[in-house]
Amino acid sequence: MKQCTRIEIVVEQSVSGQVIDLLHKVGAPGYTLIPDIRGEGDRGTRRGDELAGDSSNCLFIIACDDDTIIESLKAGLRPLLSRSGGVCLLSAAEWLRH
Amino acid sequence: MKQCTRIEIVVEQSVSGQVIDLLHKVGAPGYTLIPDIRGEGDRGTRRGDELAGDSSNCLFIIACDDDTIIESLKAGLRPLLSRSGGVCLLSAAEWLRH
Amino acid sequence: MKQCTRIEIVVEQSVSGQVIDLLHKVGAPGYTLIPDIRGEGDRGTRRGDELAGDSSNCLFIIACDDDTIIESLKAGLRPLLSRSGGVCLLSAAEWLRH
Amino acid sequence: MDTFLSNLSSPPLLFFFLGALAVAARSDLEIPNQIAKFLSLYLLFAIGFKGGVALAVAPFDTQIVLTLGAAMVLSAVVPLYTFMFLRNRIPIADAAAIAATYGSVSAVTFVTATSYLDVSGISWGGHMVAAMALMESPAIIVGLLLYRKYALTDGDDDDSFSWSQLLREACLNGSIFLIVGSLIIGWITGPAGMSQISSFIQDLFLGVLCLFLLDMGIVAARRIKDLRNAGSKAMSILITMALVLPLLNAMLGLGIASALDLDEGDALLLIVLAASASYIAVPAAMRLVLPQANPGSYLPMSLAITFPLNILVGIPLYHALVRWTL
Amino acid sequence: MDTFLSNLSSPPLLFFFLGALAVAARSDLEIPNQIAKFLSLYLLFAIGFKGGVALAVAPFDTQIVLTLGAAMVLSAVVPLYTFMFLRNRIPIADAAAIAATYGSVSAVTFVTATSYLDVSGISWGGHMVAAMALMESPAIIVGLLLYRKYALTDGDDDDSFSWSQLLREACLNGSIFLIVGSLIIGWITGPAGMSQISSFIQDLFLGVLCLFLLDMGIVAARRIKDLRNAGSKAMSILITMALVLPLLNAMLGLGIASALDLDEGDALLLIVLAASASYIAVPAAMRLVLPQANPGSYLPMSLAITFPLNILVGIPLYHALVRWTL
Amino acid sequence: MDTFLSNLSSPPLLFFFLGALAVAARSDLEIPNQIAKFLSLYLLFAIGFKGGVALAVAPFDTQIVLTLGAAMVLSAVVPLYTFMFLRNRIPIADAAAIAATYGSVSAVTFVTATSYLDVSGISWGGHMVAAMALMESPAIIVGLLLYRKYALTDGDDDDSFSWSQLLREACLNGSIFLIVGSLIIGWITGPAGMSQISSFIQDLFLGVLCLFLLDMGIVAARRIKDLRNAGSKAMSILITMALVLPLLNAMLGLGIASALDLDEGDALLLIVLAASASYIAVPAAMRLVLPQANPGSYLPMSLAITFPLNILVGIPLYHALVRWTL
Ligand SMILES: Nc1ncnc2c1ncn2[C@@H]1O[C@H](COP(=O)(O)O)[C@@H](O)[C@H]1O
Ligand SMILES: Nc1ncnc2c1ncn2[C@@H]1O[C@H](COP(=O)(O)O)[C@@H](O)[C@H]1O
Ligand SMILES: Nc1ncnc2c1ncn2[C@@H]1O[C@H](COP(=O)(O)O)[C@@H](O)[C@H]1O
Ligand code: NA
Ligand code: NA
Ligand code: NA
Repeated sequence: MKQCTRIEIVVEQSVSGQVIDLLHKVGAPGYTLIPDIRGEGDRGTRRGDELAGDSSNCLFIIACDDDTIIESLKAGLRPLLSRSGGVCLLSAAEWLRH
Repeated sequence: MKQCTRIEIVVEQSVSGQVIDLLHKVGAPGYTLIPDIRGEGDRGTRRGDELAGDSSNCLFIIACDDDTIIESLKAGLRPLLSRSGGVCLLSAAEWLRH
Repeated sequence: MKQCTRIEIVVEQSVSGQVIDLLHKVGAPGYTLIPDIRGEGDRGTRRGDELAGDSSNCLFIIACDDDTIIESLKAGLRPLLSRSGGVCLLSAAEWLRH
Repeated sequence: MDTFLSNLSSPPLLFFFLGALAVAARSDLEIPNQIAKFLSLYLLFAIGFKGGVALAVAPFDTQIVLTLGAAMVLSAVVPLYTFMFLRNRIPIADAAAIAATYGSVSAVTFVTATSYLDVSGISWGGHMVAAMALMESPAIIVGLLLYRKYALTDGDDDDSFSWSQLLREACLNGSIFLIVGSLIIGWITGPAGMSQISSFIQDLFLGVLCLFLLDMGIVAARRIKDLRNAGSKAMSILITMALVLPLLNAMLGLGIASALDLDEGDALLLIVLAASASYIAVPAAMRLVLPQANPGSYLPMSLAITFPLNILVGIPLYHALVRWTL
Repeated sequence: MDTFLSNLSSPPLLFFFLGALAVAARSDLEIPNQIAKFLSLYLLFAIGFKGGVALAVAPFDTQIVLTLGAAMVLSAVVPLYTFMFLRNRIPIADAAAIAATYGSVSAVTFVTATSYLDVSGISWGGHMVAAMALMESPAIIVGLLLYRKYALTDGDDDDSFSWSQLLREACLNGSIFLIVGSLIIGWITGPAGMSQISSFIQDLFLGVLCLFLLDMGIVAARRIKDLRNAGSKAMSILITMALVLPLLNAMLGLGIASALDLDEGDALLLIVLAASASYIAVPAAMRLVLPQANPGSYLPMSLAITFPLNILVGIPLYHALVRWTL
Repeated sequence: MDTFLSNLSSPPLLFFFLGALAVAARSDLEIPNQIAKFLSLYLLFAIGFKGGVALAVAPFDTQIVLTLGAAMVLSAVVPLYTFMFLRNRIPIADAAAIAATYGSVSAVTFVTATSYLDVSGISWGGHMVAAMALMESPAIIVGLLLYRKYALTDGDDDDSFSWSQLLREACLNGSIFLIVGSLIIGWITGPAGMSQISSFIQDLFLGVLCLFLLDMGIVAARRIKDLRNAGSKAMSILITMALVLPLLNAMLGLGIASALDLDEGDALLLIVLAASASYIAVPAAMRLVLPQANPGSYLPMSLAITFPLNILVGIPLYHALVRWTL
């Protein structure tokens, strides 16, 4: 078991590629992606019912134990979140190592 | 970064509308919804294979930093959970503000 | 409200049956399963685009308040994770009882 | 005997068996969930439209009106005796949900019966689709009224009840809405509309039904497994009911059909409607208006026992009875 | 008047109404998301292939080249005056996005118009599919250039802009790519290719369109609800624009069609292209190249107002105008 | 040469190119995952049923039995020499998985070859579908036995091995199950069953194949990109093998076909089966029975190199060889 930070990011589906690029850039050790989900927030309801994916969100989960990576990820996310909306939550977790 | 509570609710798909109504009523700042997922619990296995959605669950994630909202959400959820089943987990998280 | 551990497991879709068997064996009180999701890690990118499900992951969420169950679950998961990859995160949460 | 064998060797039914076999053999064969939903939407859309077009060319007469009325009465009466029989044997919410389930109908059983008739070259009236649509809702309402009458004296609380939600669930459930809507559109556009979309609606019908029944076979066999795992004493009552109720209700349907002097095809369809149990509209409604009822009881009954019983044995059996009686 | 009524009573449009009604009645009828996407891919694939095959047998002449050129110009000009009108009335990013939306086209409106022509027995040229494909991108580029010209002096930052991303979004968006690709494949394989897949492409077309418009009706009605909830002052401008712009643009299209002396079918299609507004390609591109714009403005306008206006009233109205003018 | 060009200009193959091009051009064109799965289920269902109906009218004779036997032997022998060649060059688990992959078959390559024959007007026997189904499993079993024989002396642990799981994966994998099941149902219902669902099964076949190959083109091109990113020394062996193995195996198939004196169509299909590599059943089985093997090796080989090689160049090439030899 190892301490790590669990990062959870919800953004709209169409910017998922930008988040992946960012994760590669900052050197995140991996991610899990739940695509095509729904939600509601300041920018209205995303019902997941539009063909262009405009009304869908996606959720990233990233386990990371490297603080510099986390900091650059946060720095890279901020402008993206203020442009396109979404949320990013961080919490502590234990990572079961095999 | 701001402290908040991360609320995670799993209920069966057919009551998702009731949860959304409740979230609106208590004034939750937003939610993310993962529809049509599976699970197993006291009420048996939900395989996600039925046309009426009877055998599917859905998952809500809500980030909230207002304790009164959280309390009324909990109060509103209890009867719903005892009627239709499901789980609700709460944990502390940090919310990245843009 | 009751203290519990929130366990989150990401494995490839094709071993989801093995995880379910393990959960039954160790006596987990229930689980929630998000099938057919994506991800990237040491074993490359899983884009969720293959017919055999080889390139998909799935995510389990388990709330559990029994430490012996958690320990046997962790013991059972380790070989599975080293064989097929994936991550397992544990964190503390409060469980809203109805 | 011949009818039975030829029914059992029709492609759709064989694909139902194949699905069940896949579960028994622990194969991982699966129809993706959204696809299964789409196949069912297609079937509702097609049968509704067909029925509407048929209505457009053969307008209402007294017998049709009587048939529609009888169908609604059937759907309201079946829950009454089902509930009365069950209410002291199992939890009262379950009894009400089962009553509603068996009073209502299964669109796929109906669709299978119409394709059985089509393949056998026996004609049937488009108004039978309307009859099916009309039978979905009354059972839900009667089931819930029974529950309220008998359960509330038992002290259950009921602050979440709302008539408007009940009516919405009973009448505006997605599948009911689509079949009624397609029926009306078919009726408005008539044969001219049909000529525009007939290859989509008619030529593909049986092929889609094959794939849909493959999925149904998979799901039904899984529910049988679940039932076996449950295996309590109450279960044996439920299984018996799931085998007896369709036959009983079929007899009632047969009685009405001969009283109304229906044609061979329409008589068979009315009986099939009586005998079939809902596994989409009613369960969906029950989760919202009667969440106290355990879906582990009424769903496996209708989906895993009554549905296969009807399509495998029931349809040819009821057909033989119709021939013998009329 | 007859044209209107016969248009309104065609199965696809009636299914559009049915979808809208489902939302109004709060039914839970829904087409699963991946299915809706598949139906739309099918329509793009089929119309593209059809257009390509038609091009293969009726090769390019001057008038076709002029039509294609005029279509592109139309798609670049409409955003100009739309933007100029809006830019001081609403946020500038929204004005640019709306301009792009209305300069571009809606493939489903086009498809509905072709099936309207087919059912009416009026011929149309395969190159109109190419015209549609060519009209998608210019509007996106013009819209963004306008934004950059007028917004940056206002002090907005713009470090995230990239021409390559803009061009990729404008020209390689999935739906544009599929329609252009299918057009080219249809053109390469010609009638021989068509004979291989014509039952798939032609016979199913109208049936698929019915189910797709059912979904569109549901989505459009939901957006109308959203609009009503928003209800600000700016909204009334947007709603007015969503009703006026298609008619204005249709007039421009009519002018060009009569200047080029197009045939009845092609003229109607050009007008429909002018009048229609994108709700797939442009909104998708805008979220990436102009995320500052509020999708709550341009999307409901095109999806919930202009789209129904065009398919319900517009097509027969423009047809009447074409008949009257040409 | 003509054969090549006419093969390359058939709609399904052009859509494969279009899919690959979409990835190369970084378009976001995509077929939703459940839809791709459904299209593949449809193809398995249709080809299985067709084969079964064909078997029902042309019953078994000695040559058919010999062909089926030869097919199974082929599927067991190919893994042997593939493994022997690879086992000292790459990790032993990877060698075993690649051996199984190439011993087994690709249903879509087979389906593409049958439609190539149908379009060329060359007949083929329904038993070839049975041959395909029989070739899926032996390779999986042989591959795993080889691994156990050679790896365990190397000290690998193996407590997770279970024969029952192996056989279930090898024989009851969803796609094998569906094709065998549809074959048997087609064989039971015969031409009477076919007449009920032929528009669904036959008329739509090529159109569905177009959309499915569009998806395959997208997925294959993505895997090529992944391969390029990996780019190790071992990779060059793997790429070479992915190009050489199909040709080698095709020769073996050709030898058997001429030894058995098969007809033109059947000979081509046997060769295509030999040359093709599994990318559904075997990879799925390997993840469960041989998780040590790296899916990043065998999957891109079969999916991104061997599959396109076979459908683009292989089929007409093997056809030319058949014509030249027989
Ligand atoms: N408080 C919240 N809790 C959970 N998810 C949220 C919250 N606020 C926003 N979201 C998600 O983020 C998406 C975009 O949010 P917004 O930019 O606020 O519209 C929404 O559609 C939700 O899926
Ligand atoms: N201990 C648990 N951990 C995670 N999810 C659970 C747990 N128990 C129940 N669930 C989820 O909640 C749904 C309903 O639970 P139940 O009412 O216990 O049948 C299940 O289908 C699961 O998806
Ligand atoms: N650091 C991480 N954070 C979140 N998910 C991960 C991480 N690493 C791996 N995963 C998930 O686990 C799957 C298998 O990981 P791996 O075995 O490392 O390839 C990936 O496809 C991801 O979905
Ligand atoms: Na009934
Ligand atoms: Na336009
Ligand atoms: Na092979």
